[in-house]
Amino acid sequence: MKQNYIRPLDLKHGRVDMSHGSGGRAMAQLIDELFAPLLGNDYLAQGNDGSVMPLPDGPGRLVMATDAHVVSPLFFPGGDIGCLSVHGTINDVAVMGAKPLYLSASFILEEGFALADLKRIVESMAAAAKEAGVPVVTGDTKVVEQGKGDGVFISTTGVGWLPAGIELSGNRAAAGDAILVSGPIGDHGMAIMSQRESLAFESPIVSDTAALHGLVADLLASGVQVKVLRDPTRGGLGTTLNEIARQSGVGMMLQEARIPVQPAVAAACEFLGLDPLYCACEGRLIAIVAGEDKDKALAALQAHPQGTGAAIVGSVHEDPHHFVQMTTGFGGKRIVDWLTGEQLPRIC
Amino acid sequence: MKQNYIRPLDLKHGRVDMSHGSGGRAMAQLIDELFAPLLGNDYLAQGNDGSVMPLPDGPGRLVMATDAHVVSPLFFPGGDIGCLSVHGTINDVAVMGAKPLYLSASFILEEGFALADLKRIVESMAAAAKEAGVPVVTGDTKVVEQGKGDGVFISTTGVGWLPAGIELSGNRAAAGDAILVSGPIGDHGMAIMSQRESLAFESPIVSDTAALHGLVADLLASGVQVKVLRDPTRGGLGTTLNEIARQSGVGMMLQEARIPVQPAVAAACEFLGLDPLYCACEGRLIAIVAGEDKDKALAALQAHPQGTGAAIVGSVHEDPHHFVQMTTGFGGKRIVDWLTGEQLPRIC
Amino acid sequence: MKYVDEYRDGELAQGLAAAIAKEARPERRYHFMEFCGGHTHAISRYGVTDLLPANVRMIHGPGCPVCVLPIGRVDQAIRLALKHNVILCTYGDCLRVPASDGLSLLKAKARGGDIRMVYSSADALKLAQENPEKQVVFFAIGFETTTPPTAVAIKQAKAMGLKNFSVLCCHVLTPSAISNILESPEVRKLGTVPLDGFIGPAHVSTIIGSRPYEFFAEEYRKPVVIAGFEPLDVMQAIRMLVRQVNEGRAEVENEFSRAVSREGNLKAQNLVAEVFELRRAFEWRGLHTVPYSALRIRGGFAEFDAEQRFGEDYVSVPDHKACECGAILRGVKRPQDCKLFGTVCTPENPVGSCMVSSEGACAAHYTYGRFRELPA
Amino acid sequence: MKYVDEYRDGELAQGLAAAIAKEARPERRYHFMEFCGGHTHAISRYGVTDLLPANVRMIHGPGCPVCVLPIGRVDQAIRLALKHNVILCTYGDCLRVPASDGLSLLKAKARGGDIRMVYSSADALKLAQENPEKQVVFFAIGFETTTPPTAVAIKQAKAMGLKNFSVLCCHVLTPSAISNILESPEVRKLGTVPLDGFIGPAHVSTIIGSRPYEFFAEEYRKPVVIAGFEPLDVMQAIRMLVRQVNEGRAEVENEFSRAVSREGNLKAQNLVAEVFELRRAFEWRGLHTVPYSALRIRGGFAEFDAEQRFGEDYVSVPDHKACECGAILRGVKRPQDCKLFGTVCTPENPVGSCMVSSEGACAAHYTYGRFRELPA
Amino acid sequence: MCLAIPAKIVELLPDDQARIDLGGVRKEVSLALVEDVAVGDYVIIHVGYALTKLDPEEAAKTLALFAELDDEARAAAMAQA
Amino acid sequence: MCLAIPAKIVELLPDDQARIDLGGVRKEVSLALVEDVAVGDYVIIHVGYALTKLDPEEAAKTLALFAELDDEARAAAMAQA
Ligand code: SF4
Ligand code: SF4
Ligand SMILES: [Mg+2]
Ligand SMILES: [Mg+2]
Ligand SMILES: [Mg+2]
Ligand SMILES: [Mg+2]
Ligand SMILES: [Mg+2]
Ligand SMILES: [Mg+2]
Ligand SMILES: [Mg+2]
Ligand SMILES: [Mg+2]
Ligand SMILES: [Mg+2]
Ligand SMILES: [Mg+2]
Repeated sequence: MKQNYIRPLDLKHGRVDMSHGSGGRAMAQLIDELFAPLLGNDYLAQGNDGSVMPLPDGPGRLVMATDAHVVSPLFFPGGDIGCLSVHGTINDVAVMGAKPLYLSASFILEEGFALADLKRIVESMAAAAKEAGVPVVTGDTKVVEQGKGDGVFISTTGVGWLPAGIELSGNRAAAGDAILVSGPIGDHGMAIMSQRESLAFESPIVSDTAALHGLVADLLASGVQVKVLRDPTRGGLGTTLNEIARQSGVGMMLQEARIPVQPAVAAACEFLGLDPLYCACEGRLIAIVAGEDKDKALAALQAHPQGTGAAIVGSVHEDPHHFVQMTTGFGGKRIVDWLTGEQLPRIC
Repeated sequence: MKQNYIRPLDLKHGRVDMSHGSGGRAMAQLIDELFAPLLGNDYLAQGNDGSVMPLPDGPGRLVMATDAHVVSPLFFPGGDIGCLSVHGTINDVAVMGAKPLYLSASFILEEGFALADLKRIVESMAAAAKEAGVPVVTGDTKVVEQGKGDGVFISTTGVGWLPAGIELSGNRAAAGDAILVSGPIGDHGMAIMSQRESLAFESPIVSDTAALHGLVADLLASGVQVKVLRDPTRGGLGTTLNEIARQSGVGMMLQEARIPVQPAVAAACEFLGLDPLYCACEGRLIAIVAGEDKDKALAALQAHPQGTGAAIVGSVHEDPHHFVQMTTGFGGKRIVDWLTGEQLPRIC
Repeated sequence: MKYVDEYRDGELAQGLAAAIAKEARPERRYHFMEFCGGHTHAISRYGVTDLLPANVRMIHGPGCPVCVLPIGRVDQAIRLALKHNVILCTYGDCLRVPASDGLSLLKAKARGGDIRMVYSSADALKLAQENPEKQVVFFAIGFETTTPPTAVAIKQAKAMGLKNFSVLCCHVLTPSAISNILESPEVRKLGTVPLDGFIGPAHVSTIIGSRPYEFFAEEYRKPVVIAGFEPLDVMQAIRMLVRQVNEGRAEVENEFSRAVSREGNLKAQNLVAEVFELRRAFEWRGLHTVPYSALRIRGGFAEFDAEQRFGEDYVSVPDHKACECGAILRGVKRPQDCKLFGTVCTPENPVGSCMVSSEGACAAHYTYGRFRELPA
Repeated sequence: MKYVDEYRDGELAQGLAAAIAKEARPERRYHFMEFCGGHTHAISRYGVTDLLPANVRMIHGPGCPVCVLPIGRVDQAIRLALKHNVILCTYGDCLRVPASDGLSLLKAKARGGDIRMVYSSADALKLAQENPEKQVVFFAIGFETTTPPTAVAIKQAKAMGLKNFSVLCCHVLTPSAISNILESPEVRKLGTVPLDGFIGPAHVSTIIGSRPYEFFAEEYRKPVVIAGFEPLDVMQAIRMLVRQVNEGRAEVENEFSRAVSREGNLKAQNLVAEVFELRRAFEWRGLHTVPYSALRIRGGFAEFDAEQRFGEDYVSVPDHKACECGAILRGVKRPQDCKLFGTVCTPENPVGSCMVSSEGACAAHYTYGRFRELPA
Repeated sequence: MCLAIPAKIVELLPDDQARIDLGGVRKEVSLALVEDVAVGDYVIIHVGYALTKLDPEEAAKTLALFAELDDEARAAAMAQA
Repeated sequence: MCLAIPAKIVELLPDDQARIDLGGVRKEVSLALVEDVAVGDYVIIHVGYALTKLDPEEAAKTLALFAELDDEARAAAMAQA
């Protein structure tokens, strides 16, 4: 796999900085150079949002995915850390093609956190779990001293059931495939941004946070040859596509004009000098499907209430450099690179 | 289920304080009055360290358990947060009688944390996972700003496979059962204590942190009628037995003289005015077995290298108050109550 | 543990129990007050009550420094933490003592107060050295045992010229509390609290010696036996008290002679005298305002007196109406006589301070002994 | 978005591209420098290069405030944060600029520095009001566009009587940088940097107006077209430059007339003049020390000058030996001419400042354009 | 860094502040650097300050210039597209 | 709160400090409140300070007292156990 960063991590004197959690190349490097080699096993090496493992019994396989949620602020337009922590993990199970079954939740509470806020968060979590039909079956709670946490962190883990025959993975994209997104990008990231103390702006933007397993099930049921599914969270569409391009060893070409972006998100990006391609979604799906099936895939997505804004945004081709490129709305061409550093505050 | 706390949580003006994470009654109340009713489902209601759920296919069931690890200091005699986070979750799966299969790990890193320390921790985690034969198959990493975390928090989730026929639960203890522990108690809690800046003392105490699924497997294989298994972590033996007494609706009688405590642990407790009954273990097993099988159970535990220090420490009887009582080494009787507030610093 | 384990021996306990049972006259009742929380704790923790005959009853006294701390003192500490933003250091047990407005130091900490548990006054001093930009206040509570270490810390702070260290001094005096109980109407006039003798303090006495108790023995004709905090010490002291009662004696006897002399620790006494002086009056929980019953920091060390430095005066606050801590601390009532015991008031949500420390009568009874009242 | 979307229209772009292709004479090459990073960014972000004929080449100029910031200035800011424990506020792009000892503001933050990203100088002021116990320093960088907001903040701080707010002033002047390039041996004597004209700043010009460029057009016989930062603005400016070259003219033309006048914003100019005065000299990365090329805070506002308040003097630090930022900023080299480009130096691990901001020539080329050099 | 964007004044606020709108996003900015702005005006916003008013007539003129292509160029453009 | 415990002095340290041992646990304590202690002595430790030396002879005497039961009491004890 081609490395997109050159200087190795300084494991002697280096320190964690904010960029290591940004979803960009610095984070990928931390995983590739520290976590993966040490914990190394075939499941982790799949490099997907969820891992697929066999069970002692039967042909069905287990999918397992985990996410730590450290979003700030805890409550944001369209959601809060509670429902987000349910959606974020269900989606990582769902994009493997699995049916999400069960969730676990571990809470790290900061001393002094208001119980009323905790209650709102757990209520939201419960409602999200109920709506998704995926119960939180086990949990844990720890309390840390004030100044050693930030209100509440929630780590959720999801397990799902993957029937025989479904094989999705970030390394299955191939030349000729089409790239789709299920709706406008960047809403979640911008909903969070609008609440940042130092940036605060008023906008109609609400987070797109949602559980996607229903949409995924419909897409899979449509008979389309699906190669890769992924939710463009931290790092946004741009970084997520770069991850897939690297995993699959391919290049991609996007059409900027076809990428759906809500006007308010585009406007907020202009204000802040940001690029919607790197703004997180928490309820959007990237689907890479066989080129011949792209219209069928689009129709399947658009038929679902969560996919009405779906679009075909690009295609996959051969490229030894694994570049994700884009024809700009202006008519030129450019690279869509990995996110550098920290474009966004903590959003998931 | 009898409530051992009377005043309801103040969900309007109350705040999280350190006692809510201590493993004692305040934490039980937070779970019973906030988490459980909101997230309510039959699996969570099992009230065990891990939950048992069916799978779409076959007679085998899934066990899932999660723990947030926020131990301070991160490195302590006999271990570190890395191996602890593997053992702690494996044990919660194992005490359900299941074979632990896979782990997930979510890391919350504090900006500024030394990469060299992170590497040591992940190495230790990897070694523990390898020794236990339970791979970390998926993970997540987030970074929070300095002063909003504490070096590193690790939440792990484990899944295990529970063959048909094994039914262990905290609500299965019955009058006449015997209570065993697999070795001396309180080592982990005291190993942590000895490192606390304000208490620091020198001692030969090392944490007992270890994965117990091998010991559990041997005990189950011995043919003993096992009712309940649990690892006495936060809150120690005293609190864990109270949890089980409440779940099962029984009383217990311990023999203080039979409870194994290492001399150095006893001495450190004297110094600090603590009770070893409330000091955490991270590699000890509580086993509640049919009274008639107690010697067989003791033999099975003692035959395993992790159980050489095992002992029969008490028995279960009927008691509408669900008191855990103890005949003191001195000859009197007393209650062994739930832990109140925070006896220990963050230990798991 | 040498000098510890021998004093907890279960077999010797059986022997002592038999001796007490034999010596206690069946026709009469014996009421002894253990002054100290340390004894209360030992009695509960080891189940000593089970080894005593039914006609020997122990009454818990006011010797728990946490229990006698009035609400207003904790309020003062909380104000220092929340209003003056000091680093407030204190011994662990103080953290949960209920204060005004539903607060406690623990809850004040959850509201942002920088409140630290320390093991020693020396740790508080160290915190002051390590945090030169912050004011560090040591919330000093305790009887004569705990006062000398505070004196040492203040002297060291002065020697080091520390400008950010001070002490909220709440040190109190054992003999004043004993006098107060013996002078109380219930004991002296009404006789509603029968009191046949005292178990005298263990560690307090290592400092003040046994001599101060001689006055009580003589003046009030009450036997006093100074005893160690191990359960065999307590039983032996009970046996000695039974004997004194039986023999009509009222003397000071010293069961804890391995650590307590008649004179006490003169070096410690001198240090305390150098740094502290008597307060004219001090409010105790349960005993109200007791004259000359506590210490304050002498003028020469005024800069280390947190009350002076921050101008946070003590404001008296009445206890919860239904809380019987006061009566319990005077030996007039037992925990189970309080309507709130075990229902509204539990160790998790203590209403009164006696439910906080495991040396408090209510907490000790709740945590270790409440099975005795309940039908099986 | 009105006044935005119209200037990004792809169809109009095709028309302009065709017009440029037609007007550019095939027998000659055109070399234009876009002075501003804003233009550099627009060219890369929208792929403008793909719409230009091969004989029209754009040269990136030194108009990126992050790129021209010398290492020593970032060092100064880091010392304020780590040594003086101030809250150091700065615009986002500064955080990753490499400084001495392998540090950057981001890494200094990870080492405990209280470093905050702000959107506006007004936010820094607010932080000072909200943290009266801390010193707040605003690390002010930028050209004439960004200077007036800093002036407003300093005037407000004075009006409010703030005692904990100051500014590390690194504001620099556009005309000085242009002079410096035009006076450079490569342009003036050696002719190794062919320069047929300038695209003049968009937002800087809203403040200073178009008049300052008239000197360059006259004195150096270089055409200047002031252009907006939208891609059609850039293309139109290129077309206008091609025409001037073809017609042998060297004038100041204003493509950005919707926002730029000849005089500029007099109110802003007056505010700047009131608060700031010329520095005798200032070190720029790449251009070395340039006389009268930057501003410092006037004596009347000295208390708000962080350099004076903390006595942290500027210490010049040489760039990384192999880094070609200097030559790139002078238009002498291109990013791909640097040996470190894309190997040792990447946006994650920038060696020079041109790899930091997306307006920097190296970062823009790496992030948006490096596919052009590689075999497919 | 000289990032700035034209936005419409939708409300004048006390203390020389105004609320502006850009594609549905609203934000409070300072008018300390400009004079005589009214609701409905477009201003160029940079780091929370309006730098200057935008002249609608000049904007229209510039747009018109973009389209001012001779026939040959237009034909070339068509061929290319 | 008056929690204190006898421990053995195993090392005298500068600044009036000593290292004590209790059942294998060692800790540094202050000797500021006591005089003439030597390695091997037992002292009673409270909040990090030695309060007093422990007298081994008196300790032995007290222990002996505990066991000083007359035959009748001993018999009763046996019956009870
Ligand atoms: S039970 Fe509680 S309220 Fe009642 S006397 Fe004891 S401490 Fe006070
Ligand atoms: S690639 Fe890096 S090292 Fe080379 S000139 Fe650009 S910034 Fe400097
Ligand atoms: Mg995940
Ligand atoms: Mg996710
Ligand atoms: Mg994902
Ligand atoms: Mg747990
Ligand atoms: Mg915080
Ligand atoms: Mg668990
Ligand atoms: Mg566990
Ligand atoms: Mg457990
Ligand atoms: Mg993740
Ligand atoms: Mg910290």
